[in-house]
Amino acid sequence: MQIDILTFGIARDICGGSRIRVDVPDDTTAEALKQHLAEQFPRLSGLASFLLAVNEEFAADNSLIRPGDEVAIIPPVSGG
Amino acid sequence: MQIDILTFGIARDICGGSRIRVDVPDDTTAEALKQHLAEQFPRLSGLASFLLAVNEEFAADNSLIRPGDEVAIIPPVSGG
Amino acid sequence: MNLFLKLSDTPLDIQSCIREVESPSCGGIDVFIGTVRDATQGKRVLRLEFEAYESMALKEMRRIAEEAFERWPVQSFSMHHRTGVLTVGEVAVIIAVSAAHRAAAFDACRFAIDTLKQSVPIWKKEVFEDGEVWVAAHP
Amino acid sequence: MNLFLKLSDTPLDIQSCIREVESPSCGGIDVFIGTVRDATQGKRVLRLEFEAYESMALKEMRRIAEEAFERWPVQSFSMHHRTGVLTVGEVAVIIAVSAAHRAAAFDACRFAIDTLKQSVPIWKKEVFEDGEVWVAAHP
Repeated sequence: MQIDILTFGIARDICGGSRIRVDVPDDTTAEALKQHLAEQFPRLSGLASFLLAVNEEFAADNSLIRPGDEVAIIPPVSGG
Repeated sequence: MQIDILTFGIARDICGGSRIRVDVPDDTTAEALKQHLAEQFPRLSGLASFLLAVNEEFAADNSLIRPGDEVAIIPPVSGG
Repeated sequence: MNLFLKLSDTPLDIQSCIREVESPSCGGIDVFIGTVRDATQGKRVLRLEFEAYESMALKEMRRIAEEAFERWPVQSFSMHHRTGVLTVGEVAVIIAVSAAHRAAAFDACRFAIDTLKQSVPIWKKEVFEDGEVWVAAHP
Repeated sequence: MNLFLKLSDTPLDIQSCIREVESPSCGGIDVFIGTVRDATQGKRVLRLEFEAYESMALKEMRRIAEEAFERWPVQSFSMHHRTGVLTVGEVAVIIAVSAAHRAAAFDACRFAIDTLKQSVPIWKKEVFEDGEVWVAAHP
Protein backbone atom coordinates (compact mmCIF):
# COMPACT_ATOMS: atom_id res chain seq x y z
CA MET A 1 0.00 0.00 0.00
CA GLN A 2 1.03 3.61 -0.45
CA ILE A 3 1.27 5.80 2.62
CA ASP A 4 1.55 9.58 2.63
CA ILE A 5 3.72 10.80 5.44
CA LEU A 6 3.86 14.31 6.87
CA THR A 7 7.27 15.58 7.89
CA PHE A 8 8.22 18.47 10.14
CA GLY A 9 11.30 20.36 11.25
CA ILE A 10 14.55 18.64 10.51
CA ALA A 11 12.70 15.57 9.20
CA ARG A 12 11.31 17.70 6.40
CA ASP A 13 14.81 18.87 5.54
CA ILE A 14 16.07 15.28 5.57
CA CYS A 15 13.20 13.87 3.52
CA GLY A 16 13.21 16.78 1.09
CA GLY A 17 9.54 17.72 1.37
CA SER A 18 6.72 18.28 3.81
CA ARG A 19 4.84 15.25 2.49
CA ILE A 20 6.44 12.10 1.16
CA ARG A 21 4.91 8.91 -0.21
CA VAL A 22 6.29 5.46 0.57
CA ASP A 23 5.29 2.04 -0.64
CA VAL A 24 5.07 -0.63 2.08
CA PRO A 25 3.39 -4.04 2.46
CA ASP A 26 -0.15 -4.16 3.90
CA ASP A 27 -0.30 -4.63 7.67
CA THR A 28 2.94 -2.78 8.18
CA THR A 29 3.65 -1.90 11.81
CA ALA A 30 4.91 1.48 12.95
CA GLU A 31 8.24 -0.16 13.74
CA ALA A 32 8.56 -1.64 10.26
CA LEU A 33 7.65 1.69 8.69
CA LYS A 34 10.33 3.40 10.75
CA GLN A 35 12.87 0.86 9.53
CA HIS A 36 11.75 1.47 5.98
CA LEU A 37 12.11 5.24 6.42
CA ALA A 38 15.50 4.90 8.11
CA GLU A 39 16.76 2.90 5.14
CA GLN A 40 15.42 5.39 2.65
CA PHE A 41 16.62 8.43 4.67
CA PRO A 42 19.62 7.29 6.73
CA ARG A 43 20.02 10.69 8.43
CA LEU A 44 16.78 10.03 10.36
CA SER A 45 18.71 7.48 12.42
CA GLY A 46 21.14 10.19 13.51
CA LEU A 47 18.44 12.19 15.29
CA ALA A 48 18.20 12.27 19.06
CA SER A 49 14.81 10.58 18.63
CA PHE A 50 12.58 9.67 15.71
CA LEU A 51 8.97 8.75 16.40
CA LEU A 52 5.90 8.24 14.29
CA ALA A 53 2.49 9.68 14.94
CA VAL A 54 -0.55 7.91 13.53
CA ASN A 55 -3.76 9.89 13.40
CA GLU A 56 -2.24 12.57 15.62
CA GLU A 57 -1.20 10.19 18.40
CA PHE A 58 2.26 8.90 19.13
CA ALA A 59 2.30 5.36 17.73
CA ALA A 60 3.46 2.28 19.62
CA ASP A 61 5.96 0.16 17.69
CA ASN A 62 3.49 -2.68 17.19
CA SER A 63 0.54 -0.56 16.01
CA LEU A 64 -0.61 -1.32 12.47
CA ILE A 65 -0.65 1.32 9.78
CA ARG A 66 -3.82 1.22 7.69
CA PRO A 67 -4.56 2.86 4.35
CA GLY A 68 -5.82 6.39 4.92
CA ASP A 69 -4.12 6.81 8.28
CA GLU A 70 -2.54 10.21 8.84
CA VAL A 71 1.09 9.34 9.46
CA ALA A 72 3.75 11.84 10.51
CA ILE A 73 7.44 11.69 11.32
CA ILE A 74 8.08 13.38 14.67
CA PRO A 75 11.71 14.39 15.10
CA PRO A 76 12.82 15.66 18.58
CA VAL A 77 10.36 18.36 19.62
CA SER A 78 11.61 21.74 20.80
CA GLY A 79 8.62 23.94 21.52
CA GLY A 80 8.40 26.46 24.33
CA MET B 1 12.97 56.24 79.36
CA GLN B 2 9.91 56.73 77.26
CA ILE B 3 9.57 54.70 74.07
CA ASP B 4 7.06 55.33 71.30
CA ILE B 5 5.89 52.14 69.74
CA LEU B 6 4.19 51.70 66.37
CA THR B 7 1.44 49.13 66.19
CA PHE B 8 -0.14 47.46 63.17
CA GLY B 9 -2.99 45.13 62.34
CA ILE B 10 -4.48 43.34 65.28
CA ALA B 11 -1.83 44.82 67.60
CA ARG B 12 -3.22 48.26 66.89
CA ASP B 13 -6.70 47.05 67.81
CA ILE B 14 -5.38 45.46 71.01
CA CYS B 15 -3.30 48.47 72.04
CA GLY B 16 -6.00 50.95 71.08
CA GLY B 17 -3.93 53.19 68.84
CA SER B 18 -1.40 53.16 66.03
CA ARG B 19 1.27 54.65 68.31
CA ILE B 20 1.58 54.03 72.03
CA ARG B 21 4.07 55.32 74.58
CA VAL B 22 5.52 53.13 77.32
CA ASP B 23 7.84 53.95 80.18
CA VAL B 24 10.65 51.44 80.70
CA PRO B 25 14.02 51.45 82.48
CA ASP B 26 17.11 52.47 80.48
CA ASP B 27 18.95 49.58 78.83
CA THR B 28 15.78 47.62 78.37
CA THR B 29 16.12 44.60 76.08
CA ALA B 30 13.62 43.69 73.41
CA GLU B 31 12.63 40.71 75.51
CA ALA B 32 11.99 42.85 78.59
CA LEU B 33 9.98 45.32 76.51
CA LYS B 34 7.87 42.48 75.16
CA GLN B 35 7.18 41.31 78.71
CA HIS B 36 6.22 44.85 79.67
CA LEU B 37 3.84 45.09 76.72
CA ALA B 38 2.34 41.66 77.38
CA GLU B 39 1.53 42.72 80.96
CA GLN B 40 0.00 45.98 79.82
CA PHE B 41 -1.91 44.36 76.91
CA PRO B 42 -2.50 40.70 77.86
CA ARG B 43 -4.20 39.89 74.55
CA LEU B 44 -0.83 40.26 72.78
CA SER B 45 0.19 36.96 74.39
CA GLY B 46 -2.75 35.24 72.73
CA LEU B 47 -1.42 35.96 69.22
CA ALA B 48 0.14 33.23 67.09
CA SER B 49 3.34 35.26 67.30
CA PHE B 50 4.35 38.65 68.65
CA LEU B 51 7.68 40.13 67.59
CA LEU B 52 9.34 43.49 67.91
CA ALA B 53 11.06 45.40 65.16
CA VAL B 54 13.71 47.95 66.07
CA ASN B 55 14.67 50.44 63.38
CA GLU B 56 12.82 48.38 60.80
CA GLU B 57 14.62 45.12 61.56
CA PHE B 58 13.28 42.16 63.49
CA ALA B 59 14.89 42.46 66.94
CA ALA B 60 16.70 39.64 68.74
CA ASP B 61 15.52 39.14 72.33
CA ASN B 62 18.77 40.42 73.80
CA SER B 63 19.07 43.55 71.68
CA LEU B 64 18.99 46.80 73.64
CA ILE B 65 16.38 49.45 73.03
CA ARG B 66 17.85 52.96 72.94
CA PRO B 67 16.08 56.29 73.16
CA GLY B 68 15.01 57.41 69.72
CA ASP B 69 14.87 53.89 68.28
CA GLU B 70 11.90 53.23 66.01
CA VAL B 71 10.14 50.35 67.74
CA ALA B 72 7.16 48.47 66.32
CA ILE B 73 5.01 45.56 67.42
CA ILE B 74 4.81 42.98 64.62
CA PRO B 75 1.83 40.64 65.01
CA PRO B 76 1.60 37.60 62.67
CA VAL B 77 2.05 38.88 59.12
CA SER B 78 -0.43 37.94 56.40
CA GLY B 79 0.56 39.70 53.20
CA GLY B 80 0.27 38.25 49.74
CA MET C 1 20.85 43.25 39.70
CA ASN C 2 17.59 44.52 38.24
CA LEU C 3 15.27 44.83 41.17
CA PHE C 4 11.90 46.55 41.27
CA LEU C 5 9.78 46.92 44.41
CA LYS C 6 6.49 48.69 44.86
CA LEU C 7 3.89 49.21 47.56
CA SER C 8 0.81 50.93 46.23
CA ASP C 9 -2.64 51.85 47.44
CA THR C 10 -3.94 52.00 43.87
CA PRO C 11 -4.60 49.02 41.57
CA LEU C 12 -1.54 47.08 40.45
CA ASP C 13 -0.75 46.66 36.76
CA ILE C 14 0.31 43.15 35.77
CA GLN C 15 1.66 44.18 32.40
CA SER C 16 3.97 46.84 33.80
CA CYS C 17 5.33 44.49 36.47
CA ILE C 18 6.15 41.95 33.75
CA ARG C 19 7.63 44.61 31.52
CA GLU C 20 10.11 45.50 34.25
CA VAL C 21 11.72 42.05 34.08
CA GLU C 22 11.65 41.46 30.32
CA SER C 23 15.05 41.48 28.68
CA PRO C 24 16.61 40.13 25.49
CA SER C 25 18.92 37.88 27.50
CA CYS C 26 16.13 36.15 29.41
CA GLY C 27 14.40 33.07 28.11
CA GLY C 28 11.82 32.55 30.83
CA ILE C 29 9.68 34.66 33.13
CA ASP C 30 7.64 33.26 35.99
CA VAL C 31 4.91 35.47 37.35
CA PHE C 32 2.83 34.92 40.45
CA ILE C 33 -0.38 36.90 40.86
CA GLY C 34 -2.25 36.78 44.14
CA THR C 35 -5.89 37.78 43.86
CA VAL C 36 -8.71 38.29 46.36
CA ARG C 37 -10.77 35.11 46.64
CA ASP C 38 -14.52 35.32 47.13
CA ALA C 39 -14.55 32.86 50.03
CA THR C 40 -12.34 31.52 52.77
CA GLN C 41 -13.17 28.33 54.60
CA GLY C 42 -16.63 28.43 53.13
CA LYS C 43 -17.42 31.98 54.25
CA ARG C 44 -18.17 34.67 51.71
CA VAL C 45 -15.54 37.43 51.67
CA LEU C 46 -16.76 40.96 50.95
CA ARG C 47 -13.37 42.64 50.83
CA LEU C 48 -9.83 42.57 52.16
CA GLU C 49 -8.03 45.41 53.89
CA PHE C 50 -4.26 45.41 53.59
CA GLU C 51 -2.05 47.42 55.87
CA ALA C 52 1.74 47.65 55.69
CA TYR C 53 4.56 48.89 57.87
CA GLU C 54 5.73 50.45 54.65
CA SER C 55 9.38 51.31 55.26
CA MET C 56 10.11 47.95 56.85
CA ALA C 57 8.01 46.06 54.31
CA LEU C 58 10.11 47.50 51.48
CA LYS C 59 13.28 46.53 53.38
CA GLU C 60 12.07 42.96 53.78
CA MET C 61 10.96 42.81 50.14
CA ARG C 62 14.46 43.91 49.13
CA ARG C 63 15.97 41.26 51.37
CA ILE C 64 13.88 38.58 49.61
CA ALA C 65 14.96 39.84 46.19
CA GLU C 66 18.61 39.89 47.22
CA GLU C 67 18.39 36.36 48.55
CA ALA C 68 16.77 35.26 45.28
CA PHE C 69 19.67 36.78 43.32
CA GLU C 70 22.16 35.01 45.60
CA ARG C 71 20.53 31.61 45.35
CA TRP C 72 19.50 31.44 41.70
CA PRO C 73 20.85 32.80 38.39
CA VAL C 74 18.05 35.34 38.17
CA GLN C 75 18.17 38.27 35.80
CA SER C 76 15.45 40.63 37.02
CA PHE C 77 13.04 40.61 39.92
CA SER C 78 9.91 42.67 40.47
CA MET C 79 7.52 42.55 43.42
CA HIS C 80 4.46 44.80 43.66
CA HIS C 81 2.16 44.67 46.69
CA ARG C 82 -1.13 46.44 47.13
CA THR C 83 -2.35 48.16 50.30
CA GLY C 84 -5.77 49.50 51.28
CA VAL C 85 -9.19 48.10 50.54
CA LEU C 86 -9.47 45.39 47.87
CA THR C 87 -12.63 43.80 46.53
CA VAL C 88 -13.02 40.26 45.22
CA GLY C 89 -10.94 39.57 42.11
CA GLU C 90 -8.51 42.44 42.66
CA VAL C 91 -4.77 41.83 42.57
CA ALA C 92 -3.02 41.90 45.97
CA VAL C 93 0.49 40.97 44.88
CA ILE C 94 2.48 40.40 41.68
CA ILE C 95 5.93 38.86 41.58
CA ALA C 96 7.76 38.54 38.26
CA VAL C 97 11.16 36.91 37.91
CA SER C 98 13.14 36.51 34.72
CA ALA C 99 16.12 34.29 34.06
CA ALA C 100 18.04 32.81 31.16
CA HIS C 101 16.48 29.43 31.96
CA ARG C 102 13.10 28.69 33.44
CA ALA C 103 14.06 26.64 36.49
CA ALA C 104 15.64 29.64 38.20
CA ALA C 105 12.62 31.82 37.44
CA PHE C 106 10.18 29.28 38.89
CA ASP C 107 12.28 28.54 41.97
CA ALA C 108 12.96 32.17 42.80
CA CYS C 109 9.37 33.30 42.24
CA ARG C 110 7.97 30.59 44.48
CA PHE C 111 10.59 31.29 47.13
CA ALA C 112 9.66 34.98 46.97
CA ILE C 113 5.92 34.55 47.56
CA ASP C 114 6.47 31.90 50.24
CA THR C 115 8.93 34.16 52.08
CA LEU C 116 6.83 37.29 51.61
CA LYS C 117 4.01 35.56 53.42
CA GLN C 118 6.32 34.70 56.31
CA SER C 119 8.40 37.80 56.81
CA VAL C 120 7.09 40.97 55.17
CA PRO C 121 5.21 43.21 57.64
CA ILE C 122 1.92 43.43 55.79
CA TRP C 123 -1.39 42.45 57.37
CA LYS C 124 -4.74 41.64 55.88
CA LYS C 125 -8.14 41.78 57.43
CA GLU C 126 -10.90 39.68 55.91
CA VAL C 127 -14.28 41.34 56.02
CA PHE C 128 -17.31 39.02 55.98
CA GLU C 129 -21.01 39.81 56.04
CA ASP C 130 -21.09 39.18 59.78
CA GLY C 131 -17.70 40.31 61.02
CA GLU C 132 -14.02 40.64 60.26
CA VAL C 133 -10.80 38.94 61.20
CA TRP C 134 -7.08 39.69 60.98
CA VAL C 135 -5.76 36.74 58.99
CA ALA C 136 -3.40 34.36 60.83
CA ALA C 137 -3.41 36.48 63.98
CA HIS C 138 -4.42 33.67 66.29
CA PRO C 139 -3.13 30.10 66.54
CA MET D 1 -12.80 22.57 33.58
CA ASN D 2 -11.85 25.95 32.14
CA LEU D 3 -9.32 25.21 29.48
CA PHE D 4 -7.98 27.57 26.84
CA LEU D 5 -5.56 26.56 24.11
CA LYS D 6 -4.17 28.61 21.27
CA LEU D 7 -1.65 28.26 18.47
CA SER D 8 -1.07 31.52 16.69
CA ASP D 9 1.22 32.91 14.02
CA THR D 10 0.67 36.45 15.29
CA PRO D 11 2.08 37.96 18.52
CA LEU D 12 0.69 36.52 21.75
CA ASP D 13 -1.01 38.75 24.29
CA ILE D 14 0.01 38.09 27.89
CA GLN D 15 -2.84 40.06 29.41
CA SER D 16 -5.53 38.15 27.52
CA CYS D 17 -4.01 34.78 28.43
CA ILE D 18 -4.08 35.79 32.11
CA ARG D 19 -7.59 37.17 31.81
CA GLU D 20 -8.80 33.76 30.64
CA VAL D 21 -7.87 32.16 33.98
CA GLU D 22 -8.91 34.94 36.38
CA SER D 23 -11.90 34.11 38.54
CA PRO D 24 -13.36 35.29 41.83
CA SER D 25 -12.83 31.87 43.38
CA CYS D 26 -9.11 31.75 42.62
CA GLY D 27 -6.50 33.11 44.98
CA GLY D 28 -3.37 32.50 42.97
CA ILE D 29 -2.29 32.53 39.33
CA ASP D 30 1.06 31.30 38.12
CA VAL D 31 2.13 32.41 34.67
CA PHE D 32 5.08 31.20 32.67
CA ILE D 33 6.27 33.28 29.73
CA GLY D 34 8.89 31.89 27.39
CA THR D 35 10.71 34.55 25.38
CA VAL D 36 13.29 34.50 22.63
CA ARG D 37 16.76 34.85 24.12
CA ASP D 38 19.43 36.80 22.25
CA ALA D 39 22.06 34.09 22.60
CA THR D 40 22.40 30.37 23.05
CA GLN D 41 25.64 28.80 24.20
CA GLY D 42 27.39 32.06 23.57
CA LYS D 43 26.20 32.45 19.97
CA ARG D 44 24.11 35.43 18.97
CA VAL D 45 20.58 34.45 17.90
CA LEU D 46 19.01 36.51 15.11
CA ARG D 47 15.58 34.91 15.19
CA LEU D 48 13.69 31.70 15.88
CA GLU D 49 11.38 29.91 13.50
CA PHE D 50 8.65 27.82 15.11
CA GLU D 51 6.77 25.18 13.22
CA ALA D 52 3.92 23.06 14.58
CA TYR D 53 2.03 19.94 13.58
CA GLU D 54 -0.95 22.01 14.51
CA SER D 55 -3.78 19.51 14.93
CA MET D 56 -1.61 17.12 16.95
CA ALA D 57 0.01 19.94 18.93
CA LEU D 58 -3.43 21.10 20.10
CA LYS D 59 -4.30 17.52 21.07
CA GLU D 60 -1.11 17.19 23.11
CA MET D 61 -1.67 20.59 24.71
CA ARG D 62 -5.15 19.45 25.72
CA ARG D 63 -3.72 16.24 27.14
CA ILE D 64 -1.32 18.28 29.30
CA ALA D 65 -4.13 20.49 30.56
CA GLU D 66 -6.30 17.49 31.37
CA GLU D 67 -3.48 15.84 33.29
CA ALA D 68 -2.95 19.08 35.23
CA PHE D 69 -6.64 19.12 36.19
CA GLU D 70 -6.40 15.49 37.28
CA ARG D 71 -3.29 15.93 39.39
CA TRP D 72 -3.88 19.31 41.04
CA PRO D 73 -6.90 21.31 42.24
CA VAL D 74 -6.59 23.73 39.36
CA GLN D 75 -9.38 26.10 38.44
CA SER D 76 -8.46 27.35 34.95
CA PHE D 77 -5.68 26.60 32.52
CA SER D 78 -4.54 28.54 29.48
CA MET D 79 -1.70 27.75 27.10
CA HIS D 80 -0.85 29.90 24.09
CA HIS D 81 1.98 29.00 21.72
CA ARG D 82 3.37 31.05 18.89
CA THR D 83 4.37 29.76 15.47
CA GLY D 84 6.29 31.39 12.65
CA VAL D 85 9.25 33.74 12.77
CA LEU D 86 10.07 35.36 16.14
CA THR D 87 12.72 37.96 16.82
CA VAL D 88 14.64 38.42 20.08
CA GLY D 89 12.42 39.37 23.02
CA GLU D 90 9.21 38.09 21.47
CA VAL D 91 6.95 35.74 23.41
CA ALA D 92 6.99 32.11 22.24
CA VAL D 93 4.72 30.59 24.87
CA ILE D 94 2.46 31.67 27.72
CA ILE D 95 0.97 29.30 30.28
CA ALA D 96 -1.37 30.66 32.95
CA VAL D 97 -2.88 28.48 35.67
CA SER D 98 -5.23 29.61 38.42
CA ALA D 99 -6.19 27.80 41.60
CA ALA D 100 -7.72 28.52 44.96
CA HIS D 101 -4.27 28.12 46.53
CA ARG D 102 -0.92 28.91 45.01
CA ALA D 103 0.83 25.55 45.35
CA ALA D 104 -1.44 23.93 42.77
CA ALA D 105 -0.97 26.84 40.37
CA PHE D 106 2.84 26.66 40.61
CA ASP D 107 3.01 22.87 40.36
CA ALA D 108 0.62 22.64 37.41
CA CYS D 109 2.21 25.50 35.49
CA ARG D 110 5.70 24.05 35.84
CA PHE D 111 4.46 20.59 34.91
CA ALA D 112 2.80 22.10 31.84
CA ILE D 113 5.88 23.82 30.42
CA ASP D 114 8.15 20.87 31.25
CA THR D 115 5.76 18.48 29.51
CA LEU D 116 5.14 20.80 26.57
CA LYS D 117 8.86 20.78 25.85
CA GLN D 118 8.87 16.97 25.89
CA SER D 119 5.72 15.99 24.05
CA VAL D 120 4.09 18.74 21.99
CA PRO D 121 4.98 18.49 18.29
CA ILE D 122 6.41 21.95 17.83
CA TRP D 123 9.90 22.57 16.50
CA LYS D 124 12.15 25.57 16.59
CA LYS D 125 15.04 26.50 14.38
CA GLU D 126 17.64 28.90 15.74
CA VAL D 127 19.01 31.22 13.13
CA PHE D 128 22.50 32.63 13.75
CA GLU D 129 24.60 35.00 11.69
CA ASP D 130 26.48 32.06 10.19
CA GLY D 131 23.92 29.30 9.99
CA GLU D 132 20.89 27.70 11.53
CA VAL D 133 20.04 24.65 13.58
CA TRP D 134 16.93 22.71 14.56
CA VAL D 135 17.05 22.79 18.35
CA ALA D 136 17.56 19.44 20.11
CA ALA D 137 17.50 17.50 16.84
CA HIS D 138 20.80 15.76 17.40
CA PRO D 139 22.21 14.03 20.48
